[in-house]
Amino acid sequence: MNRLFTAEIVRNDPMDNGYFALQVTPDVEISEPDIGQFFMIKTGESIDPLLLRPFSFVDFIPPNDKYPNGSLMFLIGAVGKGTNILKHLAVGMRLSVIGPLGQGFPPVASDEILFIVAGGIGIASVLGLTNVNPNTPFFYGVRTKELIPDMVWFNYTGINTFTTSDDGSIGFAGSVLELLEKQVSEFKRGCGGKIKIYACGPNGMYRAMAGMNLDADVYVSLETPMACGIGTCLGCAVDTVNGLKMVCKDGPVFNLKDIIWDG
Amino acid sequence: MNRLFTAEIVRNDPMDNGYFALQVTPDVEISEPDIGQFFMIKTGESIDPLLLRPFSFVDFIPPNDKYPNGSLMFLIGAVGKGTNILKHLAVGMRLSVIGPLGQGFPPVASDEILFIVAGGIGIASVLGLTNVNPNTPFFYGVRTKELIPDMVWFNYTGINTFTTSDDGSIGFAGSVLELLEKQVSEFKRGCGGKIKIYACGPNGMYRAMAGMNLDADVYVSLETPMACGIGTCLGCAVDTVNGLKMVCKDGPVFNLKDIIWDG
Amino acid sequence: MNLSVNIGGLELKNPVVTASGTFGYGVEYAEFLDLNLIGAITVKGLSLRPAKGNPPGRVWETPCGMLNAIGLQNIGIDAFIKDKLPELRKYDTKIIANFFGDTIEEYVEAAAALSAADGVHALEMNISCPNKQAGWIAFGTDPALTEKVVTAARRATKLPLIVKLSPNVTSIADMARAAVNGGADALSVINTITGMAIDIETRRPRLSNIVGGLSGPAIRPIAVRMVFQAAKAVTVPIIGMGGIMTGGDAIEFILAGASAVAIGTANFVNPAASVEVLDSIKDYIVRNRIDDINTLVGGIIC
Amino acid sequence: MNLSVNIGGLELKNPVVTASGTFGYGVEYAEFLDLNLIGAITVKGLSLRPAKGNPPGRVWETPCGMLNAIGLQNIGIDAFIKDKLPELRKYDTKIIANFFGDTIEEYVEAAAALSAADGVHALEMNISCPNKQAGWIAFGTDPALTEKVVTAARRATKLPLIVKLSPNVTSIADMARAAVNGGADALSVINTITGMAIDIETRRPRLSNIVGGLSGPAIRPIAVRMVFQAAKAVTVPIIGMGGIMTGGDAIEFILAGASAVAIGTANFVNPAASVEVLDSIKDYIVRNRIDDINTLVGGIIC
Ligand SMILES: Cc1cc2nc3c(=O)[nH]c(=O)nc-3n(C[C@H](O)[C@H](O)[C@H](O)COP(=O)(O)OP(=O)(O)OC[C@H]3O[C@@H](n4cnc5c(N)ncnc54)[C@H](O)[C@@H]3O)c2cc1C
Ligand SMILES: Cc1cc2nc3c(=O)[nH]c(=O)nc-3n(C[C@H](O)[C@H](O)[C@H](O)COP(=O)(O)OP(=O)(O)OC[C@H]3O[C@@H](n4cnc5c(N)ncnc54)[C@H](O)[C@@H]3O)c2cc1C
Ligand SMILES: Cc1cc2nc3c(=O)[nH]c(=O)nc-3n(C[C@H](O)[C@H](O)[C@H](O)COP(=O)(O)O)c2cc1C
Ligand SMILES: Cc1cc2nc3c(=O)[nH]c(=O)nc-3n(C[C@H](O)[C@H](O)[C@H](O)COP(=O)(O)O)c2cc1C
Ligand code: FES
Ligand code: FES
Repeated sequence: MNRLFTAEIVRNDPMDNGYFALQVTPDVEISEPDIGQFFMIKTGESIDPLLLRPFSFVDFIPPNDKYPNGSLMFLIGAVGKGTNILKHLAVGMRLSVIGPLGQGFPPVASDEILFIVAGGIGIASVLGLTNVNPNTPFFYGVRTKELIPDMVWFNYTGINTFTTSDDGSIGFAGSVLELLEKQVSEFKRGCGGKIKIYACGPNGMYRAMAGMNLDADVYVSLETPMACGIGTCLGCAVDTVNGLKMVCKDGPVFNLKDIIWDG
Repeated sequence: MNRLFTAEIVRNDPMDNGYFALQVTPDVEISEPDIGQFFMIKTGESIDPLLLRPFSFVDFIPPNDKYPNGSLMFLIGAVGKGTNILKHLAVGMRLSVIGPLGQGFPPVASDEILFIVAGGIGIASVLGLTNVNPNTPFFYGVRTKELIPDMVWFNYTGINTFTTSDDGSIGFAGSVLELLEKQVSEFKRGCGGKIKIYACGPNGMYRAMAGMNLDADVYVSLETPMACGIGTCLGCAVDTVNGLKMVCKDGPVFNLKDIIWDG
Repeated sequence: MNLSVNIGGLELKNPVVTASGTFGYGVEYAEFLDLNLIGAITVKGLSLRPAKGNPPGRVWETPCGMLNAIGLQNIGIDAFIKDKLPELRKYDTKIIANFFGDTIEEYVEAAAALSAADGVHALEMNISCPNKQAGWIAFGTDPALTEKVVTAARRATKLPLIVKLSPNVTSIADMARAAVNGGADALSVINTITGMAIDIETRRPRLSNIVGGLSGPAIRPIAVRMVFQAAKAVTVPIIGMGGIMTGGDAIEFILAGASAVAIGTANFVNPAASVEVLDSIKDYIVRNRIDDINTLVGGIIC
Repeated sequence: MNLSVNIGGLELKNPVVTASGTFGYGVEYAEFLDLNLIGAITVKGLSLRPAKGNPPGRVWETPCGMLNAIGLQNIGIDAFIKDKLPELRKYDTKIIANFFGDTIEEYVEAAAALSAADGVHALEMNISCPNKQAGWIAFGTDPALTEKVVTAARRATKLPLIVKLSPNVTSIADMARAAVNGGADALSVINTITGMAIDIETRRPRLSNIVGGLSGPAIRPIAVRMVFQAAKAVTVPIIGMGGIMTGGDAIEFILAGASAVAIGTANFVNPAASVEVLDSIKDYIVRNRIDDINTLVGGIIC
């Protein structure tokens, strides 16, 4: 199946906190994406911004009566040129999209327990995991309460969430990793067993996790600037113990212990 | 008064034929513009297109209760990058504008009779003249009937219009200049008197007029690519018998006999 | 209607080729377009041994353009011949092998190795990548050295030899003449222009290599000018490139003097860009009643 | 918080100046901004005699940029001194007179005439306009000639002498060194990059001069790179320019090594751009707790 397609905007709702929820329906059949995979989206007609922008999808709704090719949901932070244009595009407009791209989160074995960690907008890449793993503890760190997107939009209301905020305005006051560490060691002391941690957040969070002694298989979703999204420009390189890897093709999900953090 | 201002879009109506009618209200008081003057308008937030675009205004509605700083009406053809973006901007958005700019059409003396000539989208620059000169014969040439904009928008419904079309689909079949020439000589044979002709259309029309023996003072509104619109970049030069002139500052309205057509 | 062009002995069914480094090894794009439709595929720049390229921090978007400092990462000529060429041979299109070396000897050896391979139809010699350092840069900016390295490579191959020029020079005409004097059958004009960008929050360069190559629509006016100047200076055919996004852009290069055009950065924006450009070139020549695209080459009226 | 910078003897209250040819003779902009606020006004390039410039077909927009081939139309030094300077003297800002000549003698004469005028605070020598033909171009591209013409102009003035470099060269570092060897107190980097555009319907160049100078955001990555390279090559202060639209863009140039920045094409997009850039620079240095803007110059961390 050709991964280049056009999709119509069927919903594009700004939230108060700078995030927006975008739903598109492809004009043709697309492959069902895995959680952690992503799509490159052209944020308008202009040649500035020139390049497509990478976005993880939150949810793929399979083909149905209303949307014969299904529909894709995105949660996006308006942080720069492209996202601010995308945010204002009207329902009914068509976008050029490539995807699904890259390697998503690996499956969780039956003898493994999954912990999910999201930092800030990183929630967009891992929220979908709660679909397949409904009771999984979901650690979600934000700077402050207002930065939490309106989850209702995604029909994710029954998640087992441990929220933390830097300023204590919601949930546990402090770092999401602090809480994670506590829960993981509690779990180890309690029932025990193999733990997998799937995380998406800023690089600083990953570095901190790499320095922690988590006794778990940690997979993280990396972000780098991208040009092609399909492994040909060689622009999105990341240094790993197995040599340079392309985030768009070999990732964006990597085993944390493989990543080499320098500088 | 500072000629740099922002203005809010209060109406932006596409027409079937690619034209659109744009009405904006300035956020501050602006000078009342003369017919034939123009405004430079930024067609969106993007740096591509980079430069502002020049547009004649069709009408200026003086300050009133609804619009304390009055409002400006434009008739615009969606021909390229900038105009196609402008066409899709939503009511409520603000545009950066410079104007009024340049020299409009000179006043008509009491012993002079005015004839107005518009070719295609050129109508935007001269339509306003019918306001001050209500019974003036208005010669309007189009390629085909469908290219006539919806005049109702501008409340210009009672104009003494002589329409011509290249394909005969409306009015006189043939060139607008043919009809003009006929009417001018008829007028000369009849009541007689001094004639002024104010025209706006493509350069080809002006060249043809320059070659005709019209026995009238002909003023035309020129178009050239522009960068600054205020006479400083020296980009919009036109060759005249008085040396190079700047269309944005010395024009856009020039006496036809002063223009040197080469090439 | 004839669309075929001859690029220094390389017969192309139409003038649209892909630019090196922006189309992988070609095969990756089979999913997005019918590779049989385009004139030629130029593959990622190849070296004798696999090359690792620069550390991360390799691409950055700029106004209407992008900077890259990939640093010529590639799988090496042997792996290309073994793993990619057999796949490419299945398509009815021409394969242009872009290559580089660190020394004259490496250029010669690379040219010879690629010429011996089944399925390589022409060589494109990259003497102009802004991501390589020091001495290397001189191959692409010093006419005497250019002539020397081209002369050497010329002796190592019987295939059409296309030399890709650097735009980072005072006179592209001098460079074009030097390459032709060295035996180039055709020229590619232009490679990327050296640029840089700085993150004002961290105060660090956006690219690990500090500087990188600017490509995309931003550079098109510069590229068109250089094609025009190079075409005036030499008689060999030119492949024009630099910011081509549409068929109209391609026609601009052809009028300026290019016999073929390469689609580069546009492939990232739209992986099917090359066929869309081709279709739109066809529309233009039909609309303008042109029988043979070659009559349009250098057709600018000054 | 210190914003003042010293450009080779020219004391500016802040580092924001306007770029020659994009701000008329300054006075035209009094309506749009308080001219007292900006560091300096650089006026349109002046010559001994009034110059007519190129025929119409002088500007054309390109992706994120524009081409111009004004051809240095100006009212001449005498008219500038008589008609514009008295008006400019009313403002508390510095006036930089940009000038050019066709021969070394004309450069010398122009420098002398402007130096004698009351209200000119510095000279900016344009050796780099891509709209002039033939021999003239060599002043801006041949280091030996650059040094020669700068040396001659240097003797003709006691004012700070800023030399404006052409980006159309292989090595901006060599050009910077040549200008400094000739006696330049400071450098302006960069002038426009030569480009062209063709109307594919008429097949004619968009500019009567065929080629013109590319400016605007499109060229910013190239300009930043050249400022970086020039700043490494010489110790005199640099006025950085090329596509600056925002305060962030200006900071990028300062980090690359510019002591001041010039706002060019942005003035067309927004006649008040220079003060807006200045305000945003102030925000940045407040936010980053910088006491003296001079500590930011060349502050890139590589
Ligand atoms: C695999 C992947 C999945 C992503 N999923 C999501 C998602 O689901 N939701 C979401 O809101 N964002 C996601 N992002 C980040 C998103 O791509 C960037 O926020 C976006 O590209 C910024 O575009 P812009 O034009 O608005 O910003 P720009 O104007 O280009 O830049 C604004 C800021 O964003 C940073 N930036 C630019 N490009 C990238 C990039 N590719 N990655 C990271 N930072 C960048 C710049 O450093 C700059 O500070 C993802 C990124 C990757 C690589
Ligand atoms: C004084 C003046 C008054 C004008 N008044 C009106 C008006 O009231 N209504 C209206 O619809 N148009 C008017 N125009 C023309 C209008 O400015 C152009 O159509 C517009 O700039 C095109 O912008 P674009 O980005 O859509 O096109 P682009 O993508 O820039 O170009 C599309 C086409 O338009 C042509 N073009 C580009 N810029 C100009 C220009 N400045 N003048 C003429 N042609 C140009 C190009 O040659 C090209 O073929 C006026 C022009 C001038 C100079
Ligand atoms: C990411 C990237 C990688 C490139 N790699 C190469 C290369 O390996 N060899 C080469 O000769 N040119 C390389 N180029 C230059 C292009 O082939 C082309 O000359 C240049 O990008 C200008 O064209 P464009 O603006 O259409 O991209 C590369 C360009 C980009 C953007
Ligand atoms: C319309 C125009 C006219 C210019 N005229 C001159 C000039 O007379 N002398 C000069 O030294 N530079 C001239 N320049 C170059 C600018 O001063 C500046 O160096 C260049 O435009 C890059 O900056 P920018 O991208 O911010 O415009 C001109 C530029 C433009 C766009
Ligand atoms: S973005 Fe091009 S290789 Fe990953
Ligand atoms: S548009 Fe700048 S002088 Fe007329």
